[in-house]
Order: sequence, then structure tokens, then C-alpha cells
Amino acid sequence: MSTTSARPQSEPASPDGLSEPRLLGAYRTMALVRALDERCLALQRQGRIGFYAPHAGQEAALIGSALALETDDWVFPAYRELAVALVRGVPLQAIVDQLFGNADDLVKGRQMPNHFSFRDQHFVSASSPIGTQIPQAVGAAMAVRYRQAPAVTITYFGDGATSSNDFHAGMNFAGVFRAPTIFFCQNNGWAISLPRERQTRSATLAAKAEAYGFPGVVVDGNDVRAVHAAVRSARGRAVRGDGPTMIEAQVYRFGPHSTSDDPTRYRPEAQVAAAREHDPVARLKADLVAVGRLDEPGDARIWEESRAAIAAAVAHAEKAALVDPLSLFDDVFARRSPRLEEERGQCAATLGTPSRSP
Amino acid sequence: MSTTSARPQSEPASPDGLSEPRLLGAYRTMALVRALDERCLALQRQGRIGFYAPHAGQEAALIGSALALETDDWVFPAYRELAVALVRGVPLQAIVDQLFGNADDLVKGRQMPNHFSFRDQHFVSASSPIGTQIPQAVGAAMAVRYRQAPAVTITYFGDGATSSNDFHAGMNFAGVFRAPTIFFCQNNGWAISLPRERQTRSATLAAKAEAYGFPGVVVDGNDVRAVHAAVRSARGRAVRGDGPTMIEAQVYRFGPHSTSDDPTRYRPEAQVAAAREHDPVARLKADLVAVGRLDEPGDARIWEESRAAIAAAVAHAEKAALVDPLSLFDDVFARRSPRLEEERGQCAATLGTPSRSP
Amino acid sequence: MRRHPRDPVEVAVTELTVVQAVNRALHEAMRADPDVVVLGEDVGVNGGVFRATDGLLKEFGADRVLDTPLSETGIVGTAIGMALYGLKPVAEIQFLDFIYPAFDQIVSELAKLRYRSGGQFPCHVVIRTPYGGGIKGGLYHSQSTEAYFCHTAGLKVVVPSTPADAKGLLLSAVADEDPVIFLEPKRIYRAVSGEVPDGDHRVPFGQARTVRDGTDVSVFAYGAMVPPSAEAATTLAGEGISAEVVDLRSLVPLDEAAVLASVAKTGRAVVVHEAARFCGFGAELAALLAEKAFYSLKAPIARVTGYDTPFPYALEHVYLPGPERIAAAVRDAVRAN
Amino acid sequence: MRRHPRDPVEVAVTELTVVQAVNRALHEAMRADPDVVVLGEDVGVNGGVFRATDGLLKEFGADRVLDTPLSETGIVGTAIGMALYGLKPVAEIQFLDFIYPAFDQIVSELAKLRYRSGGQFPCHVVIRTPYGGGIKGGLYHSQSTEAYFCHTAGLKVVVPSTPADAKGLLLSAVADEDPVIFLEPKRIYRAVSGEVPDGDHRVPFGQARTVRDGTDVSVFAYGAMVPPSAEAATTLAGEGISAEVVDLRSLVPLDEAAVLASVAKTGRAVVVHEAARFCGFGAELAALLAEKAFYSLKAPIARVTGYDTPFPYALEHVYLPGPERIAAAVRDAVRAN
Ligand SMILES: Cc1ncc(C[n+]2csc(CCOP(=O)(O)OP(=O)(O)O)c2C)c(N)n1
Ligand SMILES: Cc1ncc(C[n+]2csc(CCOP(=O)(O)OP(=O)(O)O)c2C)c(N)n1
Ligand SMILES: [Mg+2]
Ligand SMILES: [Mg+2]
Repeated sequence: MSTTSARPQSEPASPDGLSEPRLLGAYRTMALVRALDERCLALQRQGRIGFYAPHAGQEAALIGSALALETDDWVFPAYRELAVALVRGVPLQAIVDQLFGNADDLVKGRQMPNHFSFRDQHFVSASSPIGTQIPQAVGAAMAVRYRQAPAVTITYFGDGATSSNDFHAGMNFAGVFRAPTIFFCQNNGWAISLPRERQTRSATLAAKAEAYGFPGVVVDGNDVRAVHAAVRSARGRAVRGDGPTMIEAQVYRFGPHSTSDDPTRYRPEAQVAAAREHDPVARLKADLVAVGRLDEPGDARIWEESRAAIAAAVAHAEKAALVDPLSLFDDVFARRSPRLEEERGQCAATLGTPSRSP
Repeated sequence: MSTTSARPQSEPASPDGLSEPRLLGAYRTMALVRALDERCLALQRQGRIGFYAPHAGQEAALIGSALALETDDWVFPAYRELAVALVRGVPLQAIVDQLFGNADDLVKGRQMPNHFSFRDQHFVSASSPIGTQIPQAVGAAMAVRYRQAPAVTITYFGDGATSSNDFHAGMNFAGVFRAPTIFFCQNNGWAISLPRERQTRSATLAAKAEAYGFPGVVVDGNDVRAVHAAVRSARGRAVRGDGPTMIEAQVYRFGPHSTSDDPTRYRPEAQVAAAREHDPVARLKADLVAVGRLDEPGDARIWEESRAAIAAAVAHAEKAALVDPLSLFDDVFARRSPRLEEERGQCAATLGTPSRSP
Repeated sequence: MRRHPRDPVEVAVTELTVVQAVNRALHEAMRADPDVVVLGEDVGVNGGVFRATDGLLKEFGADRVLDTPLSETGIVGTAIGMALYGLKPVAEIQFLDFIYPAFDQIVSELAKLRYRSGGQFPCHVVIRTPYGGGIKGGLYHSQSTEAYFCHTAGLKVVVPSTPADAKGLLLSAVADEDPVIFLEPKRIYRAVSGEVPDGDHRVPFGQARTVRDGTDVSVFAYGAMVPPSAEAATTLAGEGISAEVVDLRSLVPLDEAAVLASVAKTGRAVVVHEAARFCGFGAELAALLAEKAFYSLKAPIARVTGYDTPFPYALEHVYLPGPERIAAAVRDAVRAN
Repeated sequence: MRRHPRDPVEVAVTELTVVQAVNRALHEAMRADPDVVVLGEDVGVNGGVFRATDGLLKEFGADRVLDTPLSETGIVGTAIGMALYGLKPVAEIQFLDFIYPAFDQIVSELAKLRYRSGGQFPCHVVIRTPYGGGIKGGLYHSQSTEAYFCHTAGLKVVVPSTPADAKGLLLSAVADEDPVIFLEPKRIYRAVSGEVPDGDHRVPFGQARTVRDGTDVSVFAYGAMVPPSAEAATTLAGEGISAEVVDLRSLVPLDEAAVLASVAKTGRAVVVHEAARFCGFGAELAALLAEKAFYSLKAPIARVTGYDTPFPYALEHVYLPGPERIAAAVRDAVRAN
């Protein structure tokens, strides 16, 4: 695996404010994931990866929140949080390998692109069913407290997910058990074609936290500092034993829901154009330029480096071996059952491959 | 079936206030269902019925709400709402037959006691899984509106049910589609052994309605007039097209969760004693006595008549035939499939009964 | 429009794909009966993620074509309420893989309402949902869990494999009095097209379709497994093996008579499905034959199925039964003695 | 305390009912490992509606014995999170009939986490739940839907039928590395009692138990169907029919070797379960035999099961297989030729 990591090792993981040097680091990561997003959409169009769920527009929310976490915290993501994984130290190569589902993919080519799983960085396996990660994050937080670890769990989900059974159960259990969990909702105003106003009549999504007896806050998801501060404060509450917080980060995703989606069927182009005016990457760049931390040549270098790193990772991923067909039968259980052993043999025969039991 | 009905035919179904004569009618029904409750607990102890879920303490909430409904409204009950069925004109005999699961039971002995179903009175089939009736009531309300009927649906559930998936889904859909539904929550402070404070940290249960964008109100569930007024007003809102309302009726159930339950394991006896001070039946009696609508001899007569009606219904139910064994195979589908026809034949052979296809 | 070859009377036909046939059936059902309403995620403005409901919102309006919040519990729960009140809701679940939040409403409520109410509250909801693999959808856009529903008394379960059956079975589903789980093989949504009779073309439930006659062995399949089974049969014909291919079409009620008649003739059976083998639908078919066709059977009953693993992504082609695996099982069955 | 007759070394035993054995196992598992926690509705103060968790709260405190809100989604969802973090949660679902709100968490998450994460996130949760009929619980306190779980790759499914197995299988379940659905036959919670080895008595998964040896026919059963199957065998012995009764104990993994060995000997098989017949577990057993024991089989495979209707209330005794129905099927199997 390559060693491209978004967070320079020298920086402290998450002080209480985002200093200017850390902001520059955040910007680098934002550029990297924006460039990656663009590249992945192209890769999918070219048929080189099978699917992709873009996040462009959500970088400040993703990276601001991730920077507020500590190493021992656990992340329960949805399918749009590769930027969070990067901030937590997952190598770019590991992310790209997952998108290709090759033999180096840590999930062994078992899931569609974007369904990451990074044990070492406490980035829990993502699944497609909406909302399922939410009560899981709460359970893990209850375990954190049982173990008396000074840590929290955070779960990422969208506006659509607030309608799920799992949101209700997770929020309620968190309230009742005062679990050290942060509910981080990225409200991009849409769940595929359903606008937020028709997802729920709640005034804000954050207001839903009231129904579970803990605070909900709304934050400008285009403002990396505001997001960081909100998560940092929620994290403080949680580790102090004051229980969960819900954060609604108001964002706008410029791209389609996924590469299977055609948003022109339901979303006014003008809305996208208006949102681009508040592009969180451009905004942070302007701030950094204003305080003299960044100039145009420096910026150009960042983008160039990002693209080069991505190109290298993609090239490497495409050269990697294919997944071993007989790995199909691994990890169903800790050990293969006799039935699976038999099916594996049948499969090997079908493939004309000898069935070598490792 | 006997003709004991709780609501005299001459009275209008639901004027906007509960006049004194109607209050006396409400009191009669309260006495009837209180007496029935006591009788059923005894019948269960004697092994004459298999199970019973008592409601004593909740009469004002049950009857006050039911009196606020119109004939065309639809009721989606839980398992503690026989009083509502009575108010809607279901004969006492039909209720008692269900408790016995005899051949006259409208649900053909297929469900445990308390799981009623009365099509003619728009009292929808009750089931055991908590909360499932809630989105169903919302769907029916959407259908009511689609048909432009001047009616509403009401759904009954407990404090525990607010934690269910179905509560969340039903409330949210009702908010989004502005369904003419009344969410009538009887908060008795307990879900079997779990106290309300540990069911959810929400300040009140009614406050949860906010999260779905419509009003929630708390009402004293021991005050039949207050309950009636709250439901009446929610009904008005709903038929005017202003959408759903959640009502939290604060009640206290004196008895166990069911005849399978031993509340002394978890519930302080003092709490029950204190609650009995606010007995809604005694309270209404006192009110009626105070205004001269009722005196002790009149009251004694009401109880006597209630007990006599119940005794007659029980005697009749016990004399009824047993359910036909081969009815097991009916109503799985509109018509028996070949497979069911075959199994029915096998069953008949097992029983030594000829398989007569009706 | 042409005359449908199988139809004795003159019926106009149109060439459609499977998903177009579904769309056509929905249009016709809604035109014919104002009680038919459609609800689900993205079924309105977006026309469904597979475009199965395209055009419905425009023609029938937002009162009858409801874009719902993201809650399968809510979709099925409200559909049940509508049905109880007298409407005929057709609910879409975006992928079968996402039906589980509605599982309680389906197995505890929908399936049991008629029974538990003593027949007072029939509850006729059609749940349409794309199912099965073959689109590189990985674990959660590929599964075939029809066995869960088939095991649940009170549900009918049907699966078309041709455009004509997609329309005909869906129109029957909407007209039925019982709850119907209507599984649409998404892999052949667009891959298979064919002539579909215009108008009120209904295919009754409980009638299997013989795709190809044969005498040596019976191959039972449904949904997207029918084309590879037919392909295998063609290959085998070249080897002198006469395989009968039967498309079950309706799993509940099952056309036992057709199944038994075929095996009475051939004496050998191969069951094909995408779902995992253990306790899959094929087990029921094998059990049926082991009970009722025991004396006709000349060889062990073979199952060609998905493996007992979750559905994979990169290895989808390894997981899914294809013509080669089917043909191999048929050869074994024919050789067995 | 006495010496357990089956055990070669001296092991103290205690006479317990099935539910007491469950309770004992939970106590011992929690004493042995601080990572074991118990959660569910009414499991704490109330000690469980069947008293299976009685005494746990007192001994282990509210940090390890959690009374949860009324949400099976929440119970299983949080249990999964605890397990991912490293605890060993034992979740109680009050009745199997109420597990469906958690179905998505079970089949989409619990069963698939190890697989979909490439082995990075094993997820060891034990879900205990009383199941089955015989207590006059009607539609919703009686069902046996083990087939749903058996069909779901990634779940282990076990069912004790004796107090010793209840303890032994439950201790194995807690020690296992995979998710386990632990089905407790509530009908025999108190009706059956027997000697249970003290201490860390474990019954391995995947090993059937021969309840009674026989040569003419194999009867396969599990859970509360074992006692009536044994009773039928006793009756049949009096008629000169030697029925072997096999208690499967673990449905996934299944002890295929024991099943096949028994039928290799007897040539005839009767499968017994309470669940509905269509696509029930018996179908898998029949399919297995029709594939792998075909040449030993001398008679059609019979299934004695619940009928394909919802579970009834007044007619429970008609629905549930009893010794008479089992004996009748065995007689038919033996007579068949
Ligand atoms: C249970 C379930 N139902 C439906 C889907 C199909 N689906 C995938 S993403 C999506 C919308 C999600 O919206 P939101 O939660 O706002 O997240 P976003 O994609 O906007 O980030 C839907 C309906 C699913 N994955 N899971
Ligand atoms: C889905 C589901 N889970 C668990 C149960 C078991 N159960 C039956 S009643 C009950 C408590 C219900 O409490 P509440 O909603 O407050 O109603 P109450 O009985 O107090 O009227 C529980 C847990 C059930 N019936 N359904
Ligand atoms: Mg969104
Ligand atoms: Mg309550």
C-alpha cells in the first residue's frame, strides 16, 4: 500500500481549535478528496470502476468533523465518507483499491465501491441499507463507557436517514443510556429525488434531538471551522458523561446521488449553481489566501500533488491482482463450515481450479 | 349475539361537548368496562379464559376519546381498547365471545383474548407486535383523504410504543402527507417493567410530535371531559385538512400488564395506591353526584346492571360451540390454495373427521 | 403492433422490455381503476430508479403516485392502511435488499390480517421490488430472498421472466384479493424483450410455463434463471440430452401439478435459483418431489444455486448460476442411475 | 449434585428445568467473562418475562444487565455496536414473534459484517429468544420461523431440547466467534427437567444427538418436537417398528454426517417441526437427503409440520404436530415400498 496520508504525522490529532497550519492541512485534504471525486466519476464513466457515490460540496463537513476526533474514537460511516477515512490516516491507496475491488482491497472485493472498512483506523464497515450504522454507533459508545475509555463514537448519515427505523432507535437508546455518541447528519437537502421538506415536516433535522432528550445543533456545513467546533464541543460533552449530541451540517452536494442517478430529472440546475457559490473548498482557499497562508502558485502545487498521488494510486490499483475466486467462501464464519467447504470444492471444480484449502 | 351496547341509539354520536346526559352515558360505559375488567381477571384465574390484558384506570381516556369520534372514523387499536369498541356499538357479547375464542368469536378463535376485530364498527384487527397499527392508521387516513370522506382515523398505543419503528414511520408519514390521523397515546408510565423515564428522555411524549412538524398535546387521562375535548379538537383539525395531532393521555393502569405479568417485581405498591386516588370512574361519579345527575341507589343499579349483562354474556359465551377444527385452513387466502386444500384433507384424516369442503 | 403468436384470437401486441412491461401494466391498472395508487421512494418525479414508474406521476398526479420518505416500514405500513380502507396500493421497494425494515409489517401484518380478523379485514397490497444479481450491485443490490416470503403463510409470491409475464402477472396481482410479493428480475429488466399483448392481458397465478419440452430431465427455474436454463437446454440438445425447462412463474401458489407431471415424465430434476442453497426455494421443490414423485425419480435431485455466502461484488460471476453450471448438473443427473 | 451418567469423568450435576439451565448458563458466562453483557426488554428488574434472566441484575449490576426501551431494532443494533467494539452481548428478544423489527439489523448487518469487511469486523452477538407453540399464545407468541435465519448466510442457529443442551449450547454460543440465533423452546421451558453438568459444560455446534437408536426409520426433530418424537418412537416400538430419533440441536451448522448416516442405516426419513411446511427447515433436510442419500432411500420423505397457515389460538392443538401425527407418518414411511 502507498503511504499517502492526509494528516501529517507531526500535527496533534485534534486540538480544540483549528489553527492556521492545521487549516492548511485541512485544505490539502479537501483538495485531495475533491480531485479524487472528480477522478472517480471519470473512472466510472470509463467503465474502470463499477460505481461511485460523490461527495463534492461536502468536504468541509467531512473533514472538519473528522479533524475533531481522536485516534481512539470510532467512526460509523454511511457510504460517502472516504474523506473521513483519509483524515483518520487511511492510505489513499487503500481507498482506491476498494473502489477497484481488487485483491489488495481490504474488503476483498465483496462490496460495491464506497463501502469501506478500515479496522486499524476504527472506521467501521459501511453498508448500503440506510441508517443501520446509527444504533451500532450507540452500542459501541455504550461499550466505550462500559470500558471507561475516554473516547466517543460518531455516526454519519444523511437527511434521508432521519426517516429510518435505525435513526429513531439509535437516537432513543443514546438518550436513554446517555451514550457518548455524536450523530452527524449531513443534510444536503435531498435523498435521491426527495427534497428535505418532504422527507419530514420537522423545522430542522437537529430539532429532532429534542424528542430524545438531548441537544441538536445546526451548523453551516460549508464552514470547516464551524463544523470542527461543533463536533469538538459535542465530543467534549460526550467524554464528560453528558451524553449524545446531534449535529445537522447543512451542505449541498454538487454531483448526482451516485453514478446510477440522473439528478436533472428532479433537481433544478439553478439550485446547483447557487450552491456552487458557497463551495467549501473555494471558501477555505479564499480564507487562507486572505491571511497569507496560501497563494496561487502554492494552491496550484497542492492540486497538482493531489492529482499525481491519485494517478499513482489508480495506476497501482489497476495493476493489482484480481480477487481469488475461492475467497468467496471465506469470512462467512470464522471457520468454513463443512457445507461451505463442500460448496467451495464444487465451485473450484466449476472453475477448473484445484480447491486448495489454505 | 346480545344487544348490549354502550351507546344508547338516541344520543348523537359526538357533539362538541360532553353534555350531562352524555356524561351519564359515559359513566355507564365506564362502570360496564370496569366490571368487565374485574370479571375477566377472575375468569382468567379460574382458567376459563386463557389470558387477559386489563385496562382499569384508563376508562376516561378510552371512553372520552371514543365518544369524540364519528361513525365513519376508523379505529386502529392496540390490545387494551375493548371500551372503545363498546362505545362504537360493538355488542358486549361479541367482545366476550372473542375472549373465549369460541365459535361465535368474529376472529374465529385465531387470536389471544383482547385481539379484537370489528369490521362493522371500523375497529381494525388488533395484533400483538407493538406499534404496527400506527402507520396503518396513517395509510387509512391518506385513503380517507383520497376518497374525500369527512372522516379521520385514530390510533391507540402506549408509552412503550413510542420507541417502536412504526411510531416513527407513522408519525413522519402523517406529518409529510398531512394525514387526518389522531395519535392517541395512553401513557401509563410503564411498558411492562420499564418506567416511562427510561423509555425515552423526551420531556413529554407529546413533545415528540414536534419532530414531525405537528402539534402534540398532553391531557389528563383521568378527566373524561378533557380527553373528549382534546380528541374533538384534533378531529376538527384533521377534517379541516390541517393534519395530524398527537395526544398524550396521562393515565395509570391499576392492574398488571396482563395476566402473565407480576408487577410486584418492579412497581412500587405505593404508586398504585396513589393512583387509585385519581380513579377516573370514581371521579366522574363524584362529578355526577355533585351536579345531582346520580345518587347512590342509581349508581348501585348501574353496577348491578353491568354485572348482570356481563354474567349473561359470559354464560352465553361458555355455552357456545367450539371452533371448527377445519376452519384452521380458511382465510389464509381469499380461497384455499391447492396446497391448503391438501393439508386440510390431511388434517381431517388426522382428526378422524371427514373433510367437507364448504 | 402485431398479433401475439400464442394467442388464438387476434390480440395486438407490442415489443417491450421487462421493465417497460411493468410500466405498461402499472399505467393500465391505474387507468382501469381509480383505487389503484402507487407509492414508494423516488417513484414519482424520478420515475423510479429503474424507471418502472416513469410517466405515472404525470398521468395520474401526486394523489395517486406518492413519493414517500425513506422508510420501508412507512411504505408498507401505510399501504396496508390504504388497503384496509379499500384502495389497491402498489408499493415499490427500491431493491429487495431494502425490504427488511418493512419485514415486520409484511410478515406480522400484511400476511396475517385476513386470517387474524376472521376474514373481516382482507388486505390486498402488491409489493413490487427488483431482486437478484447480475448488475454488479454487490451485497445489497443483488439478493434473492424469496424463500423468506414463500415460508410466510398468507403471501403470494410471483416472479416473471418475460415481458409478457411481467405485464400479465402484474395485472393479475393488482386484481388479486390477497397480498402479493411481486419480484422483478432486474438483471433482465432491459436484457430481455418480447411481445406483450396489449390491453387487459392477465397471467393467472399458480400456472407454470413450459419454456421447452423435454424427456430426459426437468429443469425448474424462475426469474432471471430462466434464460440461462434455456440456454443450457439448447447446449444439451446438441449433446443428445432432452431437457424440459419449466418456468415456475408463481412460487406461491405453486403449480405442483406441472412440477409433478414433468418429473413423472423425465424422472430427473434439477432446480435452479440465484438464492443461497440452504433453505432456499429449491429445498421446497426437492422436498415436494422427494415426497410426491419419489417413485418416478431415477436420480438424485440436484440444486444449482447461489452459494451459502453473502452475495459478492467482484465475484458475482462466480456466485451466480450460469448455463455451464446448469448444464453440468443436468449431465450429472442424466448420467446418474 | 450427582454425577452425570453420560460423562466419563466425575462431573457434578444439578437437576434443572430448561429455563433454569438457560439462567444458569447466563450466570456462569457472565461470571467467567466481564465482556459478557445482557440486554433486552424486561431482562433486568423483572428478570425476563420467562425469568430466564432472573438474578442477573442483582449479581452483575445495571452496567451489564440492560433494560432497554421497546425497540428490537435498538436492541440488536446496539448489541452489534457493542460486539464490534469487543464486548460479548447476549441480547434477549422477548418472543421470536417480535424479532422482525430487528430483522434488517440481523440479516443485513449481523450476518454480513464479517464477510463484507473482509474479516476485519467480526460481530459476535448471541440472540436468545423463546420460540414455538404450546402455551396458548396465539398468532404472536407461538411462531417458529427458524427457516428465515437458516437461509441467511452468516448466522448460526441452534435449538436445545434438554436442560443440559440448553446450558451446553448457550455456553458454546457465548464462546463462539460468530453470530448465533439461540432458539429456546418455551413450551418445554418448565415442562422438561433433567441433570445439567455444573461448570463450563459446552455442547459443540454441528453435532446432532441420537435420542433413541433405531433401524427402520429415522425421525429428525429439534426443540419442543423432540419429546413428542421420542414418545411416538416408544409407541411404535410396541408395534414392532424401530424408529431412530435424532435431535438436530444445531440447524446451522447442520450435522449432515449424522443425518446421512442415520438414513444410510434406515432408508426412511420423517422430518418433524412446528414451523409451517412450505419452505420450512424440513424442506432443506428432505432436499439434502434427496441429493445425498438418494440411493439409500426406500420410501418418500415425510414431513410432519405445522400447516401452511398462521399459527392459531383455539386450534393450537390441531396445528402442532403431536405423537399421533408423528407416529402415523412413521407407519406410512415404514409401510411404503
Ligand atoms: C433501507 C434503504 N432504503 C432505500 C435505499 C436506497 N437509497 C440509497 S441512498 C438513498 C437516499 C439517501 O439519502 P440521504 O440519507 O439523504 O443520503 P445522501 O445520499 O443524500 O447522502 C436511498 C433511498 C437504501 N439504500 N436503503
Ligand atoms: C415488537 C414487540 N416487542 C415486544 C413485545 C412484548 N410486549 C408486549 S406489551 C409490551 C409493553 C408495551 O408497553 P406500552 O406500549 O406502554 O403499552 P401498555 O402495555 O403499557 O398499555 C411489550 C414489551 C411486543 N408485543 N411487541
Ligand atoms: Mg441527503
Ligand atoms: Mg404503557
